[in-house]
Amino acid sequence: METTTKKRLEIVIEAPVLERLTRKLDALKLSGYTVMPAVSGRGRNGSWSRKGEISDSQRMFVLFAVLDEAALAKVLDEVYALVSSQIGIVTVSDVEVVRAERF
Amino acid sequence: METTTKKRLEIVIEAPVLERLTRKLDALKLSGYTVMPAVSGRGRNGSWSRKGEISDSQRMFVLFAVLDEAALAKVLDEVYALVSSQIGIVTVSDVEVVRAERF
Amino acid sequence: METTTKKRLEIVIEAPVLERLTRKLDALKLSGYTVMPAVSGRGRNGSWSRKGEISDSQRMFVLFAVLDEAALAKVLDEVYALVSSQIGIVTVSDVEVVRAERF
Amino acid sequence: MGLFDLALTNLVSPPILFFALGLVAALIRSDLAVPEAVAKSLSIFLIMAIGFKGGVEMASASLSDAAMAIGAGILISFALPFISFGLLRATSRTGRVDAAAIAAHYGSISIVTFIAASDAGNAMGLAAAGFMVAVAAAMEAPAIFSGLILAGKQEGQSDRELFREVAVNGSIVLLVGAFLIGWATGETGREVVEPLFYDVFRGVLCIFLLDMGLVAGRGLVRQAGALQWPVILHGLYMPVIGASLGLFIAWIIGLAPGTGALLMTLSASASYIAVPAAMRLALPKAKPAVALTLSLGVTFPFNLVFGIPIYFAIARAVLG
Amino acid sequence: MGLFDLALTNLVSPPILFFALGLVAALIRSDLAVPEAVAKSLSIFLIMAIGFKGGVEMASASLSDAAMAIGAGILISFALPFISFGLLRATSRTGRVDAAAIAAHYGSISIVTFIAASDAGNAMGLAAAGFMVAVAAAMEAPAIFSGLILAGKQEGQSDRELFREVAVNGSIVLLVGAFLIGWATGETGREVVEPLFYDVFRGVLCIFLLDMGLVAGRGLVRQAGALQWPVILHGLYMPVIGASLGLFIAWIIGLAPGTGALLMTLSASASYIAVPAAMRLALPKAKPAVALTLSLGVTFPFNLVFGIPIYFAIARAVLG
Amino acid sequence: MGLFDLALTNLVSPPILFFALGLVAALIRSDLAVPEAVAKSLSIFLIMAIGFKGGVEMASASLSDAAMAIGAGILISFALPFISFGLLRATSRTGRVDAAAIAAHYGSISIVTFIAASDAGNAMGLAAAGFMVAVAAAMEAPAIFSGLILAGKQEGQSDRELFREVAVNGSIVLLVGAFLIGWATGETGREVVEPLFYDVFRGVLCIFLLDMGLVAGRGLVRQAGALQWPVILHGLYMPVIGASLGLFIAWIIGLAPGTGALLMTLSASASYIAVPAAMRLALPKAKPAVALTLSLGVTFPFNLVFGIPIYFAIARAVLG
Ligand SMILES: Nc1ncnc2c1ncn2[C@@H]1O[C@H](COP(=O)(O)O)[C@@H](O)[C@H]1O
Ligand SMILES: Nc1ncnc2c1ncn2[C@@H]1O[C@H](COP(=O)(O)O)[C@@H](O)[C@H]1O
Ligand SMILES: Nc1ncnc2c1ncn2[C@@H]1O[C@H](COP(=O)(O)O)[C@@H](O)[C@H]1O
Ligand code: NA
Ligand code: NA
Ligand code: NA
Repeated sequence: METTTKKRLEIVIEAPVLERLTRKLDALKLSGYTVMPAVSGRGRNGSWSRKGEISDSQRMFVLFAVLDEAALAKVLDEVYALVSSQIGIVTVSDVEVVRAERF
Repeated sequence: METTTKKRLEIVIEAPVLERLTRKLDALKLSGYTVMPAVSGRGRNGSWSRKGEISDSQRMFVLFAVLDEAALAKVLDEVYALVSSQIGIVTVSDVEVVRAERF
Repeated sequence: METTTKKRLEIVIEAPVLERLTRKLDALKLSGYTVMPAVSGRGRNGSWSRKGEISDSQRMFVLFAVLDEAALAKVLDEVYALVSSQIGIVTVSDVEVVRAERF
Repeated sequence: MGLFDLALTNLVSPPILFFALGLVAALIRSDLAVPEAVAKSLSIFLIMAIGFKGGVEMASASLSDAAMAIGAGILISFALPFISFGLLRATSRTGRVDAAAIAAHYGSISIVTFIAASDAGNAMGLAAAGFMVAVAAAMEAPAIFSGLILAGKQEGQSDRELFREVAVNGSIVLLVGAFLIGWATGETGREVVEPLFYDVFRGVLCIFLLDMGLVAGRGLVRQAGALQWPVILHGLYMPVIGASLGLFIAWIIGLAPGTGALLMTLSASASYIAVPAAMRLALPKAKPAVALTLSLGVTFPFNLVFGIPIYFAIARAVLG
Repeated sequence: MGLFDLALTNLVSPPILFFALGLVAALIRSDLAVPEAVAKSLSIFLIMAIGFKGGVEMASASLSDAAMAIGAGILISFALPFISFGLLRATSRTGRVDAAAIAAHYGSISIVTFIAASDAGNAMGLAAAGFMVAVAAAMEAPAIFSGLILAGKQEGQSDRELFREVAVNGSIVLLVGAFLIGWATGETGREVVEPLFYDVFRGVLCIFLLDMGLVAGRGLVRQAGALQWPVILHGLYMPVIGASLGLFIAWIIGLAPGTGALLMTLSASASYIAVPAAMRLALPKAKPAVALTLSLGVTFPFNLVFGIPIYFAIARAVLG
Repeated sequence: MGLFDLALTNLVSPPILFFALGLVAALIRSDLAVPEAVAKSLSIFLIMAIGFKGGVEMASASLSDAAMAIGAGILISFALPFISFGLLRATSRTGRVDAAAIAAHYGSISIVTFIAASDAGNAMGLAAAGFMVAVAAAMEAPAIFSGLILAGKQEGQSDRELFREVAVNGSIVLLVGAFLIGWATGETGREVVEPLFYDVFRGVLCIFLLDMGLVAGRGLVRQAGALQWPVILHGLYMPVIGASLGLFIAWIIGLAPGTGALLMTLSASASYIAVPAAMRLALPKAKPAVALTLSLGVTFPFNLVFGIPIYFAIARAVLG
């Protein structure tokens, strides 16, 4: 099956900022994204874990979005502007998709 | 440590179809796969979120399978046939593994 | 935005060993890692599912760490030594990051 | 107590008010949310309890009445989708497959609406026959098959597999199982679970309806634009049509007021768990959001707040 | 019953002992953990119940007293951060933004501390006025704005958005909503939820405090090194300062002992849910771990174990 | 009441019937499932409650009896794995490490089986001594070390670390902690938690056993093929051997019938939480699925349905 190369943007972001991030992605007219939960981790701001937590302020979510290389630059700028001042990281990788026009 | 290149198939699929998908993967004799939960997202069929939901009909799971390039074509055909008529997406990327014979 | 290539180490590991793994990663001075839950899967040791389970002994977590190519070899050796004797898999892929010095 | 008082009593009862609170919280975009795992478990608990109680009451029920009511329920569940489909196609620009999917939702039932109605009935001293639990279970699936007929043959669809998946649907298995356990253990069993299944029950219902309000409200917020008026109206007049059919049948087979009111409620209610999932398997082309928002965001609140007290008042007047 | 006996009775009560068990389990690095989804739901239940009960008691409350107490609470919540900020900056090397964030935590309140205090008060026969629930709700937010003022203007921050997010914060909406429902349904409503919201309540509090102990303990283990002594001391003397201010105001507006003790407790308590989240949005540069560990790992246990019985004893002596 | 009646009463009790319902639902591949987070929390609640109750009853217990029973329990837990290992190696083609892992499961205990047995005992008027909770806690770990001895030295294994992880295992810490809290607070504490820890308890047990049935059934479905007959039989005769040893020791140290029946049950039960996790760390080469399926899918149902009533009947006859 013939495939096309797209970009996979992956963002680890702290919970309190997630809604702002997705609102920004909606504004950027992304074809779509998926948010996944994380249970624990470590970074420059130290380690965290969900064990028994009742507050969401100290947890992370992992959001990934498959998008077109053309759109990447602008999206990356905007996203990075938000994430860099918060707790989280941003990475980009290559993926192949089947129906190119969808993304 | 010497590594080999394999393919990482990643499928975002709506919950009601997950079992059919894994049954298909079992039939295809994949060496293995892992299913992860998603909490929210957006796509052509609009946005969804798990917040307080009691029905599974409107949620997504993320399944990934590391497999051999040789097996990819056939698996991709069969998987795509199922997913394309449902809510979800399919992507493929390259990964390195240590013990090649396992996958 | 100018980016640099890093390595994304992804480990699927059985729950009872997760803490040992993260302790090892801490000892290896990784810049960070994120642990995500998995709900079901299949591998050489058969299939598993979280449905209603009360014991954590038979579940998997997915840990990923973005790190520098230079650090990869050593980390991979140590991680593989632990994981290979347990239930789980290890894969490595390329990712682009914006602020290289962070990883 | 007149219809108006009934409605009022229903409106100012904690379960309904907590549902309203959930709705409001969702509409003002509060982040209040009952975690999914707990919401699911509360529904498991409520289904267990309602099933068990129904079973216990079977001691004082006539099996022939039960059989007749179950038969009637299956008939209603099978028939309603044809009415819903016809009206939808006539009044709105909904496509065939989408209309069939929506119709299936209205033939099937909402177990939470059933639970809220039983609770309200007990509060009004209009308890229902235990076998209505079995009727509720029997009404879940038939509508799905009417929906498939209405949609016409879809390629690559395995009905056998679907039948199995629907028949062993978690809530049906639990409802029937708990019903049989209550029937088998009777009063002795009742003593074991009384504090949890009877005393605490209504408080749990409050928490669960708070969550239902949140979910219904969020669905409305998300889909507000997607629903055209003729479809929204469908979500408001279908329960009335369903309840009327239920009343007519209840009158024919001579059900008591409390029992008949539950048959009306079941007929008036629309599914938002079993059917949506089945439709994704059987009619993947149907857009799931429309049917679900209509059933959960329009019909469920209508039945819970206005429908139930009205159905009981009418049932008492007609069947009393 | 003297202060010492009070303290003792409080110490050997199951809720406090289960909290201690959680702390110990965390410190010996046990893997004991209440799943997050359930811990969150228990807090939802406790907030629903405490709000509802407060509302029911409004039948016998004076609205002018309520208004005055709410006004006083808002004042306290707004004022305390300035005291906290000044002391932190004077005694420790905490930066301006971090100090402002910590100060906001101390102006706001901990609803669990409030619940534990109400429970202890009832056990001592020092029940409080129902409107203290409204006071608790009113005290959550003002401190956040004091914090922003203290931090000074941050670039790229939208206050309007922040105000909305704080105002519709889940626990505030639920607390106020349940309060109004209890007020509206009164004794009739109380009967519906009595077994769950009243009888089972204290047992649930035990499970929840077990989890609070685990979370507080894990936070301490993780952050042990990060906290400098002047900051740790701040977590111990701020509740005393807060309680004193609360007592003074309670005395001025003439609150009854049980009611005044709750105002002291609210003033003494520090937030670890609403404020930390708001600070991540408003002051992203502030390190979250320090404030949270201080509030949850130092001030919460202090209030729960020593503060509450002392506040009640003093309130009884001064306001009695 | 004769053995047959006992067995029957046990069989038609709601807890057992809900367990059976779960088993059946899993075997017919229903999607019914109690969310994991809630299932775990229910077990936390049951352990808290059973521990607390045991502690409360310590008021009327002799410490020397307690010490003797605890010693006996440790002995049994340590000894049983050697019997299990010998029989497994003699009757099946199970490898040394796998046999050692399975043996460790049978030396240790299942706390849920213990809870179900206590519940059944109370229902029969054969209440047990409070210290049996401490015995249960004491019997969890020793078998693990017998297992390691039987497996022989494994390379790269740190026993010190393992000991720590097992000793602070969540369920042990909670069981012992709740036991001490119940002991410390006695009747006063009991009043605080009575509605939740006593009244609601059995209803919660029903929900939990429903989930246990689902999990056990799914395990059987998944592993059906993997188990060879000699191994399945091992899962059926080991509880009998364990119970006999427990009875013998109970008779020697002169335990009362209800207390002795619990010692028999503990000896007969096999672990499926603490030991499986410990084996993954200590004996990673051992296949986890076999031991877990045997313990959870074969031995647990056997004890729950047939074992418990038989153990009580025999204990009453021999120790009465
Ligand atoms: N471009 C994308 N990147 C990441 N996830 C996506 C993307 N498009 C769709 N998804 C996920 O797949 C689900 C179904 O997509 P769709 O079939 O387009 O509605 C969405 O709800 C998202 O969770
Ligand atoms: N090829 C694969 N692709 C994705 N996940 C895998 C794969 N193989 C194994 N896994 C995951 O790793 C777990 C343990 O694998 P194994 O050690 O092979 O039993 C499985 O249960 C899966 O969750
Ligand atoms: N190198 C990394 N690899 C994977 N996840 C990371 C990495 N660095 C940070 N994270 C995740 O992002 C969160 C915030 O990172 P930080 O802003 O560095 O504290 C951490 O808690 C981790 O969950
Ligand atoms: Na219907
Ligand atoms: Na305060
Ligand atoms: Na045993």
